[in-house]
Amino acid sequence: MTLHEALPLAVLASSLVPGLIIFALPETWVGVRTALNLLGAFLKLALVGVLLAGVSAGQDYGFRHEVLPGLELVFKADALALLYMALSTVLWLFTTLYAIGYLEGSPHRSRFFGFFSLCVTATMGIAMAGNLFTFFMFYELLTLATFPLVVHRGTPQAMKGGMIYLAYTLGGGALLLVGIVWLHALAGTADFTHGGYLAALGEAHAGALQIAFLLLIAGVGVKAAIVPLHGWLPQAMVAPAPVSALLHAVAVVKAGAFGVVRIVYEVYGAGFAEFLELLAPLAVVASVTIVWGSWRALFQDDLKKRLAYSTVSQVSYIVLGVALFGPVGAIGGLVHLVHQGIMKITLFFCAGNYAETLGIHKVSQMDGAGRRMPLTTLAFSIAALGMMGAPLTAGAVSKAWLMDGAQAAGMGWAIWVLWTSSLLNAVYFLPILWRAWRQPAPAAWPEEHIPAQGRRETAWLLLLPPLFTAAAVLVAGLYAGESWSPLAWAQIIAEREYGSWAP
Amino acid sequence: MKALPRLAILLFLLALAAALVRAVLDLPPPAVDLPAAVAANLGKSGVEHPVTAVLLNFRGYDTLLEVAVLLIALLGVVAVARPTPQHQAKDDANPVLQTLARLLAPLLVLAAGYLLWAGGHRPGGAFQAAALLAGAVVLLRLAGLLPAWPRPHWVLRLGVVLGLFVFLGVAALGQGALLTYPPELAGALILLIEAGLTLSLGLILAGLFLAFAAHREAS
Amino acid sequence: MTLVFDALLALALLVSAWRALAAPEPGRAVVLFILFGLLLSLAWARLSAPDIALAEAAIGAGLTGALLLDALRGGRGGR
Amino acid sequence: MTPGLLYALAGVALFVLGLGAMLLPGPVLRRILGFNVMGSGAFLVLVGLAQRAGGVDPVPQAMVLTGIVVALAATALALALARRQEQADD
Amino acid sequence: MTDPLPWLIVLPLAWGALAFLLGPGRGGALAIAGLAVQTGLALILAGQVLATGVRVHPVGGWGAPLGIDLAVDGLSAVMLLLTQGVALVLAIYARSYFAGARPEGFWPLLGFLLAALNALFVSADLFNLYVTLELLTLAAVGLVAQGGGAAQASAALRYLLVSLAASGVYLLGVALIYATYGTVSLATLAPLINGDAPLAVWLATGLVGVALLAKTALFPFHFWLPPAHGAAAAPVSALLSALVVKASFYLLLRLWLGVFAPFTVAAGWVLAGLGAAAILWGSWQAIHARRIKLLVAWSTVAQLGYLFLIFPLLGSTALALQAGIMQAVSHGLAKAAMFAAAGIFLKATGRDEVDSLAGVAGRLPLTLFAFALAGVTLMGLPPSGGFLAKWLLIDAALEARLWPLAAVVISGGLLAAVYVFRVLRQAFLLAPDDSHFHPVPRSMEWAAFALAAASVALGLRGVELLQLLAVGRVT
Repeated sequence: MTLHEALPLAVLASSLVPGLIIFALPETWVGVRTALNLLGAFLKLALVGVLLAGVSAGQDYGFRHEVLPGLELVFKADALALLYMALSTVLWLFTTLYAIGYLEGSPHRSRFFGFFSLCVTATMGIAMAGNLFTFFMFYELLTLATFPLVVHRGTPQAMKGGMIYLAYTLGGGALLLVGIVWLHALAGTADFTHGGYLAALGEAHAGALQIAFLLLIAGVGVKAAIVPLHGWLPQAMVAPAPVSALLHAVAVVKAGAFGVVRIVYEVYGAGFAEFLELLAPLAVVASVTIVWGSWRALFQDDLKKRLAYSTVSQVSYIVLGVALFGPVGAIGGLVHLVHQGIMKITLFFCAGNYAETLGIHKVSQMDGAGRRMPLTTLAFSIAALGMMGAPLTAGAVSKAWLMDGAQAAGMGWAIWVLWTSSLLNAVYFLPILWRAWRQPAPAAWPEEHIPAQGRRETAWLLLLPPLFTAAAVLVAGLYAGESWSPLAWAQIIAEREYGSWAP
Repeated sequence: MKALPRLAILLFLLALAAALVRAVLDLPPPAVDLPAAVAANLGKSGVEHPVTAVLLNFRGYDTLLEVAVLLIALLGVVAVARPTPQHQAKDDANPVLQTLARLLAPLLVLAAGYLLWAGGHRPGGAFQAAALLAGAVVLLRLAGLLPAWPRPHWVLRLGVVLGLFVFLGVAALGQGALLTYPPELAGALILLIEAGLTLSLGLILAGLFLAFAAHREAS
Repeated sequence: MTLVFDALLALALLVSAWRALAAPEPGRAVVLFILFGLLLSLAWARLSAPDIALAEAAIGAGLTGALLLDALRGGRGGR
Repeated sequence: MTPGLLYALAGVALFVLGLGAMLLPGPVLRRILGFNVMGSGAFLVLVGLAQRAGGVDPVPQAMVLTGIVVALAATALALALARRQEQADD
Repeated sequence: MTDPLPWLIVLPLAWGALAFLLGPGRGGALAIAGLAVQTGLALILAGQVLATGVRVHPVGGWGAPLGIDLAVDGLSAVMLLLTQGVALVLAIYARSYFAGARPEGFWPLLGFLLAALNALFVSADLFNLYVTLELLTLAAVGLVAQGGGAAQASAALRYLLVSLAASGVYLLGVALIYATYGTVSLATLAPLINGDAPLAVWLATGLVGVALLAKTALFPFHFWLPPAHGAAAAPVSALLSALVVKASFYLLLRLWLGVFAPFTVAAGWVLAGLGAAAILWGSWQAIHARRIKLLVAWSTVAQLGYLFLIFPLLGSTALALQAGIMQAVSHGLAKAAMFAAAGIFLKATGRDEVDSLAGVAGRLPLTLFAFALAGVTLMGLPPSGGFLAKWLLIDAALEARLWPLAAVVISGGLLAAVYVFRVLRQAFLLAPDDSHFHPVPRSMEWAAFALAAASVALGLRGVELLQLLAVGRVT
């Protein structure tokens, strides 16, 4: 096995192996567990760094293993995969740190961190999957690995949320499976390829391919929380904050969105999908989701629920970008895959801090929180502004490219969708900031767990991750032009998906 | 059970019977003439009686498995027989039956011996002999001259499996395929197997009865 | 002529089996079944299968009958 | 009409009879007897048809010998189980 | 006798009889040793089959039709491997399970059960198959009756009566075949049987087919299975669900593809329909079962249904057979693991209601993990043998444009998820304070886990299995 084959496996192992060991660890071995977690996280970071360097130098990394005659498990770390892997790896590191602080002293932590690592392994598998069969394997593994995290608290409503989550995701998985096997029956096994591999079938199977597309998109749409398949997301809010952060920014919804990207670009091929008239409907569905999610967010007093509906809306920016035929929209969507991740994880870290420190769960309890927890609230504000697409933030970059993409694709109406969404974002985020900064603090907080000590408004492990990610939001916005920015990377990908293009 | 399903079953049975009768009445002559093959190879089988030849040589493998079937049945019966103190059931038997049994049992054993020996060249053989042997034991049991054995003693167990061991030994240790007898020894080996089977099957058949009878004493 | 005898024997087989299965009272059923077994061994003899005839008489009718009878007694004493 | 064929037909009748006794609801004893009758019927068909043209066929005869012993074993087990079923656990 | 093939039958008979000689409850170590050797033999045999193709062993050196032939092709070899492997692990499990309980005849009966299974998988003679079926039935019934409770007895009796009726029907079928062709050797029959055979042969096909369906407990013949598998001791239930019902399925498949091929075309749809009904009805019952072992038993009824969905497809594509065997093997492993896990829960909590599992996640994580992995296979989620089976099955169905079959497979998987997660959910709940757990030997937990892990690992590498399966069929 050459190095180029070993590296992708090493990336998987770097979280799988620690996870399995952690399962076996006694509850009390906090030190060992933490060491293993961080070791895995940093190791993965290093490996992904190597891969990034290699791929930008034009190297290919991949691994194949035959499961059945003519049915292969294929991994390839290409540019698109690495976009997602880099995001997950970085955010996994921060989330791990955050979770260590968040869960301090709570029961069943071995189980939690074990499944946590499995969850990230599944994400890496999804990113590196080289064909639909492999993608499906890790897609379902992700479902199974996240369920115990969602029901971690073991309370009745946690169970209820978990069961609803399962019903949606397993149902979606079933649809996806039918679609995949159908394509397999039509086109045989084929790897993901730039420009897709179905065009060869041509018009003869147009009808079948359209239905298959519907099945596939419905399958991944459940995790991407595309309306009307989004019902599980607000329910899954019962999970602990780090899990919500992971679900919303990195793992589950992103897996769905990433699936849409692979299916449109590397299974059907953007051109062939356009030819089959599949992109316009997809754009419409995405737009509906964007507006609907924002609209519902307005009426949520529960902070995490409001953020959840905001996720529903924001993830479909990615889908919309993919559906806007042409490289410009593609860049907008791909870059938002990263930007939405860092912004949303920041928001969830902060929501977790409010809950853990002051017992604040509702928007109506936010009065004066900014005075009590300035740093957390600062991070929250940056991320929120980013969500609105305020200048200088990452959000602004995504939105700009998406709007140009809509223009280029001749879908002017999509621009209005984006404006409406921004407006609604402002309407449901600004009041929070107003309450936090301008309103006087109440006499007593709902339940203050962690008393303030001088400059330290809460535990360091809870405070640092959101500050880092918030900084990232600004950096990604300010230095979008640089060669190392997510934007630049997204451009490389779009270039490969659409062949050469002129700005 | 309602009348309708019952009627359905009856109709089904009638239809089946009709179909079977029709099938039985127009049969072509069989394509393979197995009796001829048996006759042709009888010389090499080591016995003169064709049925015995089939039973213990040509299709001896069936017989081997069948011994195991009987052993299983015994195990099953013993398993459900509740443990009981092994007391004599003499008292409740009547004297006439006892004298009868005392007279008849030896005769049955003799007859069994004869059948066993006869099996080689004319009707008779291990099964029939074993049945007579079992008959003798059962008779003694009914007469209350034997105890029930819900938990067979180890000597008894040895007797029960001896036949199977002999059969397995001959089957496995021969040259070539399973159950191939050296031609010159075939007759002797078959007689050996039959002797073992007679003893073991006799004990098993009796055991089915005795272990079983233990139920009554249990309750 | 022999065929007539065979026919009668076959008929007797059917009747005894039928009565044994239809008998409402267990003891009666068992006795009829033993009779059936004996008739059957006769039939085997008629089919020039003396080995089976012997086995049927000893096992089919004899031992099975004994088992059934004992089961009846036990069944009664069993409760 | 040879004796073989005659007894084969009788065997068919016995088989159906026994099958009926096993399918239709009834006491366990009847089902056990039914199984024996059914088996005897199948045996008669096996040997009877094999000898339908007259003559003797030792192969099915040997098979039936095997079958009779198996049937006895099954009957004994069934009776033991039926007995055990009647007794309440103590 | 150097050929490993007959030893697979002689060995278990020998150690079974020896265990009987040793007396009640003895012979566990002997059984495990014997099974270890058998597993080795089965591997050697599989190697020979892969290398040199179909192996035929003429018992007594006579050869068919006068004598009885044993024959091993890919299909038989796969079943032999599955049987020895599962039985070996379950024997290790049972040794701890019965520790101190003195199971009357478990070890001898286990030996004879294995002899029966192996003999059935290699037999190429219709009457000899009848004997092996009887051997199998009586051994299985005897095992169910172990422990001798009235409940086991009545479950065993019902099982026995159904099987005996089926055996009688099968025997009549054999009689008709012998009457028509004068032989019962499959190899001799194959060229003789063709479409314009007399009525007797059609009847024989029907009789044999129905008999085997009843023994495989295909809906609507399933009624005997849940009580029997639910009442027996855990290791016994595992053996029955994993192996015994597969044996009659294997035989049906073999005859269907072989001698009876000319008559079976139309019936494929009936079997598929019944299979679909079994999947839906069995899952439904499993979802509503109160006792955990009954839940697992009903799941067996459902999972057996998948095996019959392949019959309409067998003619058109090779995928169908692969799907069926993949399902048979992975279900065998997974169901054995599930019953083993259920037995551990029983021993630990002392109760067998699903509701009494609260807190198990904390106390028996390894066993629960085994149960979950087995569940993954039953749900057909990747990576697992069950998933590959489902993939192959859907693929075959779509190739043949048979959408309903694909729909049934998918919905069956989702229903399985409902009853599997019903257990897992319960296990993740916090334990009530009054609950007390008895310690359970680790060997049992690891045995359950090994079986479950195997059923999942199969999903990562099925190539060799299918290669072996592809080795030419004897008919």
